[in-house]
Amino acid sequence: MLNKILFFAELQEKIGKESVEIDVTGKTVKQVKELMDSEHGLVKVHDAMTAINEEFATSDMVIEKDDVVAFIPPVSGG
Amino acid sequence: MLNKILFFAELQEKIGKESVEIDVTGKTVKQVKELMDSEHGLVKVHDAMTAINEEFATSDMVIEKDDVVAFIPPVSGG
Amino acid sequence: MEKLFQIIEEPISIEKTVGLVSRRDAGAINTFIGTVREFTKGKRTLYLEYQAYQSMAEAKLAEIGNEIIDQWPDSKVAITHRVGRLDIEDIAVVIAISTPHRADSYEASRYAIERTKEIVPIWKKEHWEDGEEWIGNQTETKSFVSGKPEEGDMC
Amino acid sequence: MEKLFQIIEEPISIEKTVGLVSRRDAGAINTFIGTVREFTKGKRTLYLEYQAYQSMAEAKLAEIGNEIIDQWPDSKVAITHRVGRLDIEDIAVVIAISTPHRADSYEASRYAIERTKEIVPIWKKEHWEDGEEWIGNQTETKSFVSGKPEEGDMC
Repeated sequence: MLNKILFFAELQEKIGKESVEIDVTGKTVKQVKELMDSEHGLVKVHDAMTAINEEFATSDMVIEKDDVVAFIPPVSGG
Repeated sequence: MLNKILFFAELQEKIGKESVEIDVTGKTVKQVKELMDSEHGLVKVHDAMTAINEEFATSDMVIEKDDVVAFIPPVSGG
Repeated sequence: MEKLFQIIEEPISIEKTVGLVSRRDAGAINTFIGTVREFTKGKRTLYLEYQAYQSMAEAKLAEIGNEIIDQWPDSKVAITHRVGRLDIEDIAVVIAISTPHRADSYEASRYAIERTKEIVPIWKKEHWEDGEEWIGNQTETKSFVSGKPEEGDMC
Repeated sequence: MEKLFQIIEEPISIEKTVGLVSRRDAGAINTFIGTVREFTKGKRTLYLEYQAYQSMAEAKLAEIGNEIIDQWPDSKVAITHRVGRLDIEDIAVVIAISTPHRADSYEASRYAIERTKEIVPIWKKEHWEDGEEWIGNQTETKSFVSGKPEEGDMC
């Protein structure tokens, strides 16, 4: 039941890795963010959007089995 | 006292050459156009703008010695 | 055959990107090229580092392409964004849009770069003489929320 | 060193034209590429023939460049127009404008192509299966008068 969680930009630097694998199935996006904050000190995760399987997600969406979760800090491409 | 007169696009095809050398010093642009119409049957010269030494000219401007006159049909570059 | 929407690490070929949208029934191709500027608000940039969530970024670029086809049905779009280290004057992004008539090519191109800056998961880190920073809301981009308006709060 | 404003007979290099305006203090380069379209108002074009009053055309392109610097002071402009026989999809004109910020590059580029179509002495002749015609007022260009408003009537 492990989910892949992806980090980019400053979140990636802060946590020191590109991804982690943890079980967050059944949790809401909001709950996963709180977990990142409390467990990994990732305060800035609250400024990030979240993508589930490469689609932007709202905070009340629930993570399902095998879902890939990515935190998307404010983008600055172009 | 010859002036060079340049023709482009359909005017050039109509008159059959890129330029002629005639003396139009002292004439206005309007008079030169009328000359082109009466002498060479260049009716469409009246739809063209005129450039004197590569600058657009008004119909009352007078051609001076050594001036190069060009008739500029409606442009269609780009 | 190159992809219409892609994230690459190598220098971007403008001709190649334009070639992807050139066609017999287009008379106009507008191209936007984003380059690395040396000075931003008086501060000197040494170089930039771009990072992307590649698969999602390419999907979002393709989504922008679809949005453009919806609004300008007779257009063809290609967008290539580079990642990795970029020096001053290097090309970060090339957008090419062909349309039968020119007004549409300008409007669609402008739309494409604005949307790219809003919704595509790409980040740049500025490196200065006295520091470095990942750029986001704090400086250049607008409110993040506009990226994907949906019911409920975004996060 | 290529000229910023030129009329040439050979195929236009987009990269080269863009290279003329690329610089360390520009972050945006807008490029407009005009290509030969096969169908215009349902009529099939076989090929085009462009003719220019070369010296005056280059002077007028440079004049447009100056108009742009007046309105967008921090821009750099290059315009190359091709003459001679052009086939479908060939590039007739490339306009490249670099500015520090992107909005200006779009506006200045749009201005450049509109002015080019108004005041630069270049003509195109369309060749169809059943005929040919020099294109001017009758189809594409707007009232000629706007090209150079001066006192008195234009002629």
